[in-house]
Amino acid sequence: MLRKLTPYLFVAPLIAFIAVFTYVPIVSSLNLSFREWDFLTPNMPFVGLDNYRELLSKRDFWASLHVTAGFAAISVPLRLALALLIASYLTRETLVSRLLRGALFLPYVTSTVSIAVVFSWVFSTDYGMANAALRFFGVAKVSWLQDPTLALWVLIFVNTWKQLGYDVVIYIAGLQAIPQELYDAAAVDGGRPGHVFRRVTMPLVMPTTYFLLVISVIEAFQVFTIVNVMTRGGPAGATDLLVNQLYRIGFVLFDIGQGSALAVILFVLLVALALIKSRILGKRVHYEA
Amino acid sequence: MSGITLHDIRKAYPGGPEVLHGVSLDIRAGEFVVVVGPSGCGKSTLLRLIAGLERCDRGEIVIGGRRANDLAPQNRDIAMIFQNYALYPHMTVRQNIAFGLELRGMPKAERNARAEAVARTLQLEAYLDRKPGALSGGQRQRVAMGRAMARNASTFLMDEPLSNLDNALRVAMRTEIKELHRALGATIVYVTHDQTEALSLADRIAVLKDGHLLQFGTPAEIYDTPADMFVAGFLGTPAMNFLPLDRLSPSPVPPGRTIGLRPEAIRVHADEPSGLALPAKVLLSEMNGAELILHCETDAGRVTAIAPRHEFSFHPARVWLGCDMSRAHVFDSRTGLRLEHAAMEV
Amino acid sequence: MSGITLHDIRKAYPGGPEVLHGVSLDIRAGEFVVVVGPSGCGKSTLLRLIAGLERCDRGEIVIGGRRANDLAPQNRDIAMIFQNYALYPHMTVRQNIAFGLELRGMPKAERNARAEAVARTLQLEAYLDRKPGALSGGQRQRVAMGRAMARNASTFLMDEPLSNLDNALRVAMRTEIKELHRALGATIVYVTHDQTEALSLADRIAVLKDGHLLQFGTPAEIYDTPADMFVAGFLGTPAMNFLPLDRLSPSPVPPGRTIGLRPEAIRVHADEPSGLALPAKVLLSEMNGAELILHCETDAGRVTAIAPRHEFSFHPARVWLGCDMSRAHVFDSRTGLRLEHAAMEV
Amino acid sequence: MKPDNPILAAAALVAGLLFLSPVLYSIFMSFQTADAYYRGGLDFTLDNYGRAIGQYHFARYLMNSLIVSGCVTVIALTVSTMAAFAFARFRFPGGDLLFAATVATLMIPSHISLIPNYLTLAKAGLLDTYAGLILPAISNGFAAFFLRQYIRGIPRALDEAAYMDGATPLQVLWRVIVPLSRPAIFSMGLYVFLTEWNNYIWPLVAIGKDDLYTLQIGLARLYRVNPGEGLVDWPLVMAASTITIIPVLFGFLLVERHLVRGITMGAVK
Amino acid sequence: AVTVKFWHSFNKEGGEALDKIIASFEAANPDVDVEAEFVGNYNDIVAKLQAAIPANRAPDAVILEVTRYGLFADRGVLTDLTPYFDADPLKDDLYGYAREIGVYKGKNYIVPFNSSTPVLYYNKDIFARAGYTAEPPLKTFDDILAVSRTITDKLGADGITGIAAPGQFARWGLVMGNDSELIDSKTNDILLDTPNTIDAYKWMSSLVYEHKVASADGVTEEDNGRDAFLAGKVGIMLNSTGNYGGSKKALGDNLVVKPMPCNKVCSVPIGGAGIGILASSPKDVQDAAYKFISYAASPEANATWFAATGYLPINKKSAALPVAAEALKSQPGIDVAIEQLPFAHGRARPPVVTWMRTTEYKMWEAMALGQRGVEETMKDFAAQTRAEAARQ
Ligand SMILES: Nc1ncnc2c1ncn2[C@@H]1O[C@H](COP(=O)(O)OP(=O)(O)OP(=O)(O)O)[C@@H](O)[C@H]1O
Ligand SMILES: Nc1ncnc2c1ncn2[C@@H]1O[C@H](COP(=O)(O)OP(=O)(O)OP(=O)(O)O)[C@@H](O)[C@H]1O
Ligand SMILES: [Mg+2]
Ligand SMILES: [Mg+2]
Repeated sequence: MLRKLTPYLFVAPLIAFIAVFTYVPIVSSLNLSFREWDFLTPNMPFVGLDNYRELLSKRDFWASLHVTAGFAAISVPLRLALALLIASYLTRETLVSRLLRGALFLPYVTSTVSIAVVFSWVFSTDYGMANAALRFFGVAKVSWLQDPTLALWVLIFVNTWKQLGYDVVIYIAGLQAIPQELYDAAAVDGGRPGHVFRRVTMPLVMPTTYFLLVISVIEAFQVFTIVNVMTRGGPAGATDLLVNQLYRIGFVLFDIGQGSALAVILFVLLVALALIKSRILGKRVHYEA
Repeated sequence: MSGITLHDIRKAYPGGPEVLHGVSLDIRAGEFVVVVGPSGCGKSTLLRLIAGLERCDRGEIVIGGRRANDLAPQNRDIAMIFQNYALYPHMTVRQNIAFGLELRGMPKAERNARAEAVARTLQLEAYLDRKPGALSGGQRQRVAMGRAMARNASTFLMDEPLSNLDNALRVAMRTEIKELHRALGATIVYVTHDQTEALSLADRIAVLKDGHLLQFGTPAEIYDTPADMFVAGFLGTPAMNFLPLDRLSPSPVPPGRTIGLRPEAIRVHADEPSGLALPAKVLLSEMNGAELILHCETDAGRVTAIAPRHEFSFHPARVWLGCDMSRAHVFDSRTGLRLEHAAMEV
Repeated sequence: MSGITLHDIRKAYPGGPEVLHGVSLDIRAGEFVVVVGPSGCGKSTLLRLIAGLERCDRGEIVIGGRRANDLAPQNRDIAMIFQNYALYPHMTVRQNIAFGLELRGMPKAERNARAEAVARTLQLEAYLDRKPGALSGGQRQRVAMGRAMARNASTFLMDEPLSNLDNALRVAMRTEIKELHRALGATIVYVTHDQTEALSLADRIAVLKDGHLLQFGTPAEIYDTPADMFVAGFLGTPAMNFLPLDRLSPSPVPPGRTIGLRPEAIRVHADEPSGLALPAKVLLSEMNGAELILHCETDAGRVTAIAPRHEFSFHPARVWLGCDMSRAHVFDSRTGLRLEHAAMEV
Repeated sequence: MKPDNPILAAAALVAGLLFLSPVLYSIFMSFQTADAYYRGGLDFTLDNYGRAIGQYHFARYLMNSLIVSGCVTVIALTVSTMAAFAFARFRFPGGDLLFAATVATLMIPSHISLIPNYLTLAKAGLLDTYAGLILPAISNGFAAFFLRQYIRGIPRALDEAAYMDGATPLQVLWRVIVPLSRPAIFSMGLYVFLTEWNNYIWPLVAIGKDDLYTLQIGLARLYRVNPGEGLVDWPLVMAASTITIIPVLFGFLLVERHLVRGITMGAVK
Repeated sequence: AVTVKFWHSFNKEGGEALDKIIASFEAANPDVDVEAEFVGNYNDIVAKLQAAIPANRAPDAVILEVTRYGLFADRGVLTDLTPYFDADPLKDDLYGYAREIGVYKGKNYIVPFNSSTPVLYYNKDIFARAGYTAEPPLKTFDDILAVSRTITDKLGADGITGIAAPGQFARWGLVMGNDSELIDSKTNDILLDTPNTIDAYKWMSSLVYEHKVASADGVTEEDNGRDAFLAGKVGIMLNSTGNYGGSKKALGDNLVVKPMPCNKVCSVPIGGAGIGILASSPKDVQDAAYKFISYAASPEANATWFAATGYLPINKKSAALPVAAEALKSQPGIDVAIEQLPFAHGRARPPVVTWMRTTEYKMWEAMALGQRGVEETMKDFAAQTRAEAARQ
């Protein structure tokens, strides 16, 4: 009897935490999304799909979705391409490559708030490092974070700067997992480096690429800290990523119903993204060694 | 088809000690040479030097009469089969076989035709569109072979190509490789640490130890006249028994000699026979099909002997070991080197 | 020391097909039983059932006269030695040996004393404070043995304990295990898929295939009177040759018979000898020390034969194979079962 | 490790420094007086740190961050290791489902639970407490998933040997699995600690008391609610930022390899 | 002793003055302990208060901006202070405009503490460097644009711009100066899309986007505009009179204060905040809290506050006190706001204002940074606000 119970006892604490803080909230988000509430009233009337209807009819929502998709569409390929390129140069176990890997990885473990603050300075108009560099080359100063056309690029840059090290480290692991013999075989067969990279390296790190793709798209849809610290979604909504909007609707405007509706939409979106990607890409990435 | 001559090759990996200490080998065109030796002795390194995947520090590599030290791997007209076959897991069998040709810029139709021709010879046609993951060990081995054959190279290098197969398959693949050699007539340099493989496959065997070439000769030469105790002990199972000469012989003999007796040169008797024979206590008698393998303790040391099982229906406890001294080898105990014609003196 | 009786044991893993289909075995106290069979035939499962690590679906397990089906592993008085020894890598040799005693609540001083006593018997004293990672394969094997011995169990189960060792060490360890068995007098059930090991170690061998027990007998019985073609082919190297009887005999014979001839029952002649002999084309002659292993093609099928090398200084291309029909086995081609006394009829 | 070409090494070093220059310069800036910074002079001072720690409570924030991240790490590792052991070693009805539910937390954006968790903890009276920061952070299946993969790599025979030696499941976990998983647990611990250390959105909504601000919140507020006269007091902000970075930086230098290994093991498997 | 938890929005000069007031209150009332906490600006306070309600961690007393407390009054979060107020002699000492501030649907919910109107500040030194020997006219939108242009043209190379982008309070004032409103103070009608409102926004956005006489920095972060003015990087700033103290300290004699421009009419909003008491607090705490807020509006406290910050006097008796008199004498311009009072007006405060003001920032950014047309934006904004008002 006890023997049968053993595994349940072992998983119970974790499952309890997960249930209370992850799964129950999904249900209550769904519930709240059908209600009208601002935290202040004692009751929360049921309003059906009103919150969804209103949210979806808002320009803000679509703008935010657009900005978020743009953020992902630019930053994810940029990160992956850069990371693969850099990783291919850093696979060798030399001192220099170790140091560079460390340098690249450092931002990943550094606090996002610190990075956001530091880059707020870097891209501040009058005293920032970026404009100092421009001045050095005789270019007029730029309002990086006040210009709606630039601000998103700045955030993409900062996010890439922070995450690149992670991608590189993962790629290095992926590249190192490719047996050296495959390269030896290609060398004996007479491959030019570019050709071998395209025909051997790229397909073989495909599982890694896939992994990073999933991770970084999911991440792109959840970026918040740098937005909150650097731009608060501005200027003029140019960096109003979904989670920032969620935060604003929920914890600034206190429209709990709409905030929950947005949370539910975000949830559905991410789950759908994950499923679609595994459908499309799944077929092309799995080899047995 | 071209011969390979290595002349006093030395090699150290960057930051490491020297791994090959001046190896010279003269491989004839069309010959099947097996390089054997214990793990870490430098076999793979030697092969990679020939392939051009590593550069040697000293010495000369001549392939087909041309100095090849500075040739890139792809210009040496060599095909290589790696230990794990190094098949590209993301390519089909067809693509794997054709990849070498693709790298050399052969048009697609042509190289596929060639891949299919090769696959036919190797009876792989049915698998042309499978990926390596969906093949058995033996099939993978044949794909690796096919990839090398497609290139039409004059020389094949193989690094322990059978070490990942199970025993039955290994025996079967040996036969195939040997037949292939006969069919292609190419020069083959084959690395293994399995002495059975070496004896059965080679035209000539090169025995390597700690980066030194100990002996280079036909299997029979190596087996019958091993250059030293290491070679003698390394090839043949059960291994050769080594006994100090002075413990064996009642009469005074020169000191510092060791006698090597292969198990088949020892006859097991239940009672004391005539001629030189050692009384022995049987530590363990292992039934091995038609034979018993007897691990015995004698005054001269441990000895392994083989007895036909039908002569000993029981597991004997004490036996006499008759030694056929005409088949004994004599070695210098200190240097381990074989002393020619010394055997008869006993 | 206690016997083990298995009665009609059946076992399926959850959600899988049946793995053992009614195996009955009667292991006597103090006996050394080896279970052999190809991979996946259920050997490990059988052992784990005896150990109590799995529960059987049907049938009865009796250990030392007591029904043990519902006993927890620790209450069966059984010690087990796992394939990779399963030594705790984070504990010293001493702790490894004493761990079982610690779990049973033995005071520290006492259990350490016991661990040291066991280590002495196994000549492991010098390594008591090392961790398994710093031991050689053979030493690890002895620690595993020591861990089992410390428990003073009456029965030892061993699951391919030598499969990870290299060839030389495997031979040496066989000797040690056999000696240990002699010294302890415990019942040992030993699983392997290596036929050499089975023949050399066992008092009795159980041959398993696809979850069925094919034969249970002494090595000699198994080798000399195999129950069917599978057993006959599985034990002995090179494997027994199987030839259809009607192709072999010029006179009319009953149909559906297969003759089994071990290589040692075939003599290789350069010219046609008297008696029954098949002309053969040599596909491959493998040099194997003092012998040549000839893979031949005959009218009756492929045949492997052994010839003393000194009789064939060259690699022969055509030979005659003289068959000693008195040593031939006769099988029913369809069922594979051995037909007793049928051999002489030819 | 192989030696390097010195020219290449120098170039790489420069590239690395350039990459990190914003952070390096921010650290340098934190030792400048505001005056010197705005006028472009050089004037070394520790005053910024004094003010950040004293006037702006960064000592307190540092302690809060340490307490919260430390507790999260210890609790998360404990419950995750236990669960990982069960998932790796037992087959039990519902086990696959529970494991799937655990792994799925990796795909579920934590933001969906922001509002409900706020309400839950409000109801429990745990907002503005350490517990309010700690408990929701445990609800992450990554450590359990990762450790399960690792434990599956430990030969099952070791467990079985222990069972045959008479161990209970808890003994097997504690005496065999945990010691053998130490590298993985360590890597995971670092990862969990770091993640919690850098957590932002949850403390942002869950904590309204200065006493309980973590470094991240404290820094964001210091930067946002600009305390300087006139323009942002960048040197002060950078001092606070440096205080936020430094513990991680040192930790990172000490254990980079473990961390990297932990992260890559999780990814590549 | 009773402890009163009090959230406020004053740091720097304001914070110091408030501390002084609290200290003297506590000295006079040893049985009350006021635990004051600086929470952030008016927006932050509203957000934090709202978040605190379901968590039961609201304070006992809180500073609320005059247009935004309606939401909390409406939802029953604030105590009706009418009984206290009616019994308090203070009632008669307050200026009429100040009394009106606290009334929502006929009941008193907050007692005024700091009142303000927007005023126009400029930097005399910058004007001089731009070539103005005498003060140019600063009455209409065109006047101000012209001056801003001159300054930007002349001094742009030194990093100086003409004007700081107006903050939300000033924007509201400029709309009123253009003879319009955001929300009708009597009917609560939404006037965001009336032509005069739209024109005012067009002009304001043109400062940034079209004419580039105001830096975009001040658009995304309102305080940046003020900070730049304080740092001597901006010629003109339209901002609350509550900034007088800080500006004086930063610019000294270079600071000049003028009334807000009167483009079509002269009209300014009355801003600032009052202190409310939470309905959830126990009665004895509420009593103690009221004692404190009554004191905070007393002549002594108000005079101290006025002198330190430049916020309007709300108590008729404050101006007579020595601190205030001294300030009026020694700090030129501090009286400009007082002089504007005749044409200062209270604003509507239905619950939707809170939402509208929070949303206005984004709309303003979009217009000022040229992301959306003013007309279209304001119409959309008006429609959204009406929908939101209907929901509430
Ligand atoms: N890339 C390398 N860098 C440094 N040392 C190496 C490298 N490759 C091999 N070595 C060292 O060179 C020696 C010879 O290695 P090699 O691989 O040639 O041995 P081998 O005979 O092929 O052994 P095995 O039978 O185990 O494959 C070994 O001591 C090995 O450690
Ligand atoms: N835990 C398990 N769950 C499900 N099926 C199993 C499990 N263990 C073994 N099997 C299956 O049971 C059959 C017998 O397995 P078993 O391990 O007993 O074989 P074996 O004879 O020991 O093989 P080997 O020589 O490869 O170790 C195999 O088909 C195997 O796939
Ligand atoms: Mg090798
Ligand atoms: Mg097994």
